[in-house]
Amino acid sequence: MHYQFDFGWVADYYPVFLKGIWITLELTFVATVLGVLVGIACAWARTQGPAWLRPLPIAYIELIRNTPFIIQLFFIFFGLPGLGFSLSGMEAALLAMVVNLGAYSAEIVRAGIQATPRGQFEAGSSLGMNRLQVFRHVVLVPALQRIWPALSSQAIIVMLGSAVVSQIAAEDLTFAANYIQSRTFRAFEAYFISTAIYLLLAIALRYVLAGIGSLIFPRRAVR
Amino acid sequence: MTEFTTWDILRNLLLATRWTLVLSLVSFVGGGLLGVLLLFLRIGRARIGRIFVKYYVELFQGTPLLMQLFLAFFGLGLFGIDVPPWLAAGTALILWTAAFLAEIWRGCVEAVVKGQWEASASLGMGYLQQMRWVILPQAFKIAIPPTVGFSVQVIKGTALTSIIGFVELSKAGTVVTNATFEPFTVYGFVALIYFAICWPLSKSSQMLERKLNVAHRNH
Amino acid sequence: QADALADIAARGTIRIGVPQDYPPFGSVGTDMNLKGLDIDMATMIGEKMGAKVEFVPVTLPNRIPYLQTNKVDLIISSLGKNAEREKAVDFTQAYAPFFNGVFAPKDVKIEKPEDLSGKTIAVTRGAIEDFALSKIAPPDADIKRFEDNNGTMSAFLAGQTEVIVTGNVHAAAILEKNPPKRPELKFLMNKSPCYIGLNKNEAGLKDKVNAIISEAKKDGTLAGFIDKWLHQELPADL
Amino acid sequence: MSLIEITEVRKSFGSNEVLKGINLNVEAGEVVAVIGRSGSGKSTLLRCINGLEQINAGSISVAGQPLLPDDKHLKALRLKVGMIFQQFNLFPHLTAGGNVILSQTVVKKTPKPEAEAMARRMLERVGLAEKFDAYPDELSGGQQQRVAIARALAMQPMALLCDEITSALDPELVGEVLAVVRELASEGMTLMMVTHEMKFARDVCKRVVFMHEGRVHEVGPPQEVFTKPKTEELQRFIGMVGEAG
Amino acid sequence: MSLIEITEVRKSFGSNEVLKGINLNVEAGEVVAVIGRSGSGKSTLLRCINGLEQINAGSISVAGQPLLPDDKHLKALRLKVGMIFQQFNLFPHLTAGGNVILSQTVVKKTPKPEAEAMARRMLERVGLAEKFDAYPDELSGGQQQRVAIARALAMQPMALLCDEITSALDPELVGEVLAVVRELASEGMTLMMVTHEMKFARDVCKRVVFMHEGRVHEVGPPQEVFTKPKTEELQRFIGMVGEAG
Ligand SMILES: Nc1ncnc2c1ncn2[C@@H]1O[C@H](COP(=O)(O)OP(=O)(O)OP(=O)(O)O)[C@@H](O)[C@H]1O
Ligand SMILES: Nc1ncnc2c1ncn2[C@@H]1O[C@H](COP(=O)(O)OP(=O)(O)OP(=O)(O)O)[C@@H](O)[C@H]1O
Ligand SMILES: [Mg+2]
Ligand SMILES: [Mg+2]
Repeated sequence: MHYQFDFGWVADYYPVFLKGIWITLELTFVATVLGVLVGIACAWARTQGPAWLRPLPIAYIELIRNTPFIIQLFFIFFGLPGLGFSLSGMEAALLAMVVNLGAYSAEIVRAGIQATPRGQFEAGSSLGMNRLQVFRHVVLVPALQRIWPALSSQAIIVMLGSAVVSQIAAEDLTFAANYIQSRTFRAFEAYFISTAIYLLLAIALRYVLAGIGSLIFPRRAVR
Repeated sequence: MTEFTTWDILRNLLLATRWTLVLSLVSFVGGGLLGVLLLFLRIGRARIGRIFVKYYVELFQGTPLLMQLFLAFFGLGLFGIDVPPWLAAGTALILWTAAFLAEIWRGCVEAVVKGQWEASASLGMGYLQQMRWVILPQAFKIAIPPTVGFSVQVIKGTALTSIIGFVELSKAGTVVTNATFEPFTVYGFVALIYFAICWPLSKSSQMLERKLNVAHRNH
Repeated sequence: QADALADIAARGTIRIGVPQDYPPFGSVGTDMNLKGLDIDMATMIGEKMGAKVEFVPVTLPNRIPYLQTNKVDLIISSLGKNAEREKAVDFTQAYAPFFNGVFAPKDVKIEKPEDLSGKTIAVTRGAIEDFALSKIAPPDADIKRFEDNNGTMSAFLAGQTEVIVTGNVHAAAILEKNPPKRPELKFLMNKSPCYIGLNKNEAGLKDKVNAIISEAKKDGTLAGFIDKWLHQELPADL
Repeated sequence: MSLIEITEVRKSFGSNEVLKGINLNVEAGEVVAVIGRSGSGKSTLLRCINGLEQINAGSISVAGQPLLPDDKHLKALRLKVGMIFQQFNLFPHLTAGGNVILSQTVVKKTPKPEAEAMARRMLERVGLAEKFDAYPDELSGGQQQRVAIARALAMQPMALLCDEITSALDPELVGEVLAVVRELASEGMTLMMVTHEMKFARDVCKRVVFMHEGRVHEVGPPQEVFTKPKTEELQRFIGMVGEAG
Repeated sequence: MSLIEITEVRKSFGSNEVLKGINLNVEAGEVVAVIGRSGSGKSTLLRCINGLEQINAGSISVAGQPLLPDDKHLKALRLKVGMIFQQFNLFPHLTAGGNVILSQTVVKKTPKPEAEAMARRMLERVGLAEKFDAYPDELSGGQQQRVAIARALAMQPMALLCDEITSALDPELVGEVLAVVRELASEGMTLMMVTHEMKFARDVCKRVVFMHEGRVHEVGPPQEVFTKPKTEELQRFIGMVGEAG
């Protein structure tokens, strides 16, 4: 092996990593919040919404779940401007992540809603609530509690998947690795470090989300 | 300069789809075989085996597939192994697939109710006999829908290999875009081709799942 | 100590990293086959060395790692020379002229580096023009660094950036294809002829390739290539 | 005019006709027990009155207003008629107090402080004043059912429908729930309850309705129904229940 | 020497001591009923005898062989003692016949034809000869439990442990399973059964063991235990069960 490992450059370039980490986390956070909202809206439309509305979320969910994220990203960034809809790299990355997570979380939320005992819907209606009120006040919170672990995993998957947004010049953690690589020609070291950072972020995110879950849902698991 | 017609675009994309399919198949079969090995270590009696697989899974599920591809591509080369893109892509995807399949299958083995372990134990069967004759046959059936479902993830995962230069459907999309300046059309087609491959698999996974649930309720 | 020349002889093939997204140096036709100046260079070198050429498509940022990790023997990919790169790899003599320029549609007013202030600029990360641009651009220029020329050009043509920084001949090749947005030259940044890259400590291979280039310069082969792809004469000082 | 008027009501699930023309009037302040074999349509009848199932023929009216299946009429109906379920159906993510407050603020737009005061009064009425902040899973079944009653009462309904509200309770907890119901009855609340507690029905109800195969088979005051059943089916039913109880 | 000898057996789950020194001998051919409140440790005792739980102290021996927790001894033990569970635990992917054949061929290496002949004999013995090719989900609960008995019998055990084998059955199916057990008892099989069927225990068992809070509280022939309970706990237990049944 004629290759000498060299991590000496880290001292010069660590701000690039820090910025990359920050952007990755920022994208993940905003995309998760917005994506879950989209997911809830779709799950509602699909399970409780008016009949004419139902095919829409289904088409959206199926399309997104059956195409690669990177193609969705390219389509949004390179393709949409053809329709006069132009976004910066960061905006396009965020939109792609929201659209992607929206479809997955819609299915997760739907499973959570469908696990709600029928009696809960009936108790809500018999107290005079309309469908939307039952959904909002009776169904949603226990459903979210039920699916919190699944949503957390999906948020982590989205964070890891966001590595490809560097392809459209969004300056995330992978971009940092690529940038350093092209300045120092230390490809393996740069990717090795960023992989380790991703792993730590994933583990940390899992703990943080579990912690948030036990904070906002202090009750024992709802069956 | 030559002009691409819509047909040229589609034809070139479809030709590249071959490589997406080949790579998906290789990854899935290779990952499946390695996954079985990991599964046995994970549910086996040797503690080191279980711990090894636990961390293996953590590593591959906790880092981006893209990084795994980069490391396979540039990392293996450092050890004097000559890694063309297809080999790096195949290796990384197999390792990645194996981690997920091993974890999915472990869930299926654990989904077999405790009573089955106890009943077979009380008939005098040893661990391997229980596995072979009682647990795995049941786990196998439970495992089919999620395994088919995961094949969709593998196919979508192959799209990332474009970034290390393996010319499959996604890479063909980028290259053709650069020659035609029609990203909307090209990526639209690319998405449709992926959808045409993945959607039937997703659907059949859901249908198998439903069938299995109905079968379970009859018990 | 590896000897690339001996390896090539033993293998009977030479692996050459070439661009596939950078006309006129390398791009694909409707049959997806590679064509361009760098492709012709590679073919010629292969013939002269009596080895079969294996084309390895590379992108601008991953060219050098490909070489370092021994995935290719040579890079012929409009590779420019600078101090950073000279630390990592070795260069033969130059084989083609190349100027980096700042391009933008007609209606965008830019005459000098200071005018880039506040503009969004597409450039391919790790290309020689990225280094050059990073040196001259005012701090408030918004530089978008893309992974490969596909991304850079697509982003510019899709209107994601106002300005693109790339090679003059590349921009010319794009213009020929009547793109939706026309990259017109605003000013040239620097001259950066193309070299063939190879790993350090490969004197045998380097001498061999240098000899082939010198011969091609002498017998007019190279002038033919330059005329065919760049529509200009072979500069005397190359 | 009776409070609840049920006229020729029919209800089918697919091809299975579960209610085959029900006629029944319940006066304001009356306490009616509905008894009958499993599958005879008791729950379905109650669910139809509350609009949880849509009827196929006939009519139901409450306080003179006919039951129509649109959202506006349904909501008006449900403000008049409360329902309590066998499975309690408390909202698990809310405290006992939260359960009683929620529908007041959401449906009636009662301001929070008033709704809370009402919740405290109602919980006190069912003997659970001190459980205001307890979550359902910290309560026994009997306590949960009493919270459910408080929740229904807080909407100030004109009548309560109770569907086997003690069937899911351990025997020692049945008494505390029935005591609450007995209290309500004595205060003049209109009650229509499906129950298997024959002794309770005898003691508390003014009228017993025996349902059989989707029809009201016999109706009468408890002493008559239980001691002098006219039809063979009722005789057999009372024999069965007697054995079991 | 007794067939099953249990001496000072203790078993804890974490800090919860579930068996607090059990002493009990079961003779060959004896039929013993184990009764007691929920949580008194009945199931745990049976599971310890079968080696499904490891004991913390004391000793258990079957046919003179002490129970040791390594694979070889466990297998030998389980060939001597069969177990039947409340939840049947048939293998759902195999037919009734397949269920009875499997352990013979796998554990005892009986050749397939012999194992099949044995399976047919055992299924006939439990009255299910014609269900040889039926899958578990095509059988009623009672039939499934009888297949489970046939499966255990095919291993030719010296004793059978039965843990509430009729508790998961609808009342009308209990009889058919108990009939099979009664038959086994009359043929001289050693049986140790946890049961809530007091009438059955009285009729069939030679001895009744009353467990209370992890101890054997009273032991005796059924007529004594049921009619003249010595301890207050047993009196209360019999009172409860009597009320319920
Ligand atoms: N949602 C439904 N879909 C189809 N059939 C139904 C539905 N609800 C009830 N049924 C059927 O209607 C019939 C009457 O059911 P109902 O629940 O009203 O009986 P019930 O008198 O309340 O019996 P129980 O004492 O067991 O509660 C039954 O045959 C039942 O299977
Ligand atoms: N695997 C286990 N882990 C922890 N505690 C257990 C376990 N199995 C049983 N226990 C505890 O041991 C005690 C005795 O349980 P066991 O099942 O032996 O009672 P039992 O007499 O069979 O009761 P039942 O009549 O309800 O079946 C109970 O308190 C139970 O919670
Ligand atoms: Mg009912
Ligand atoms: Mg038990």
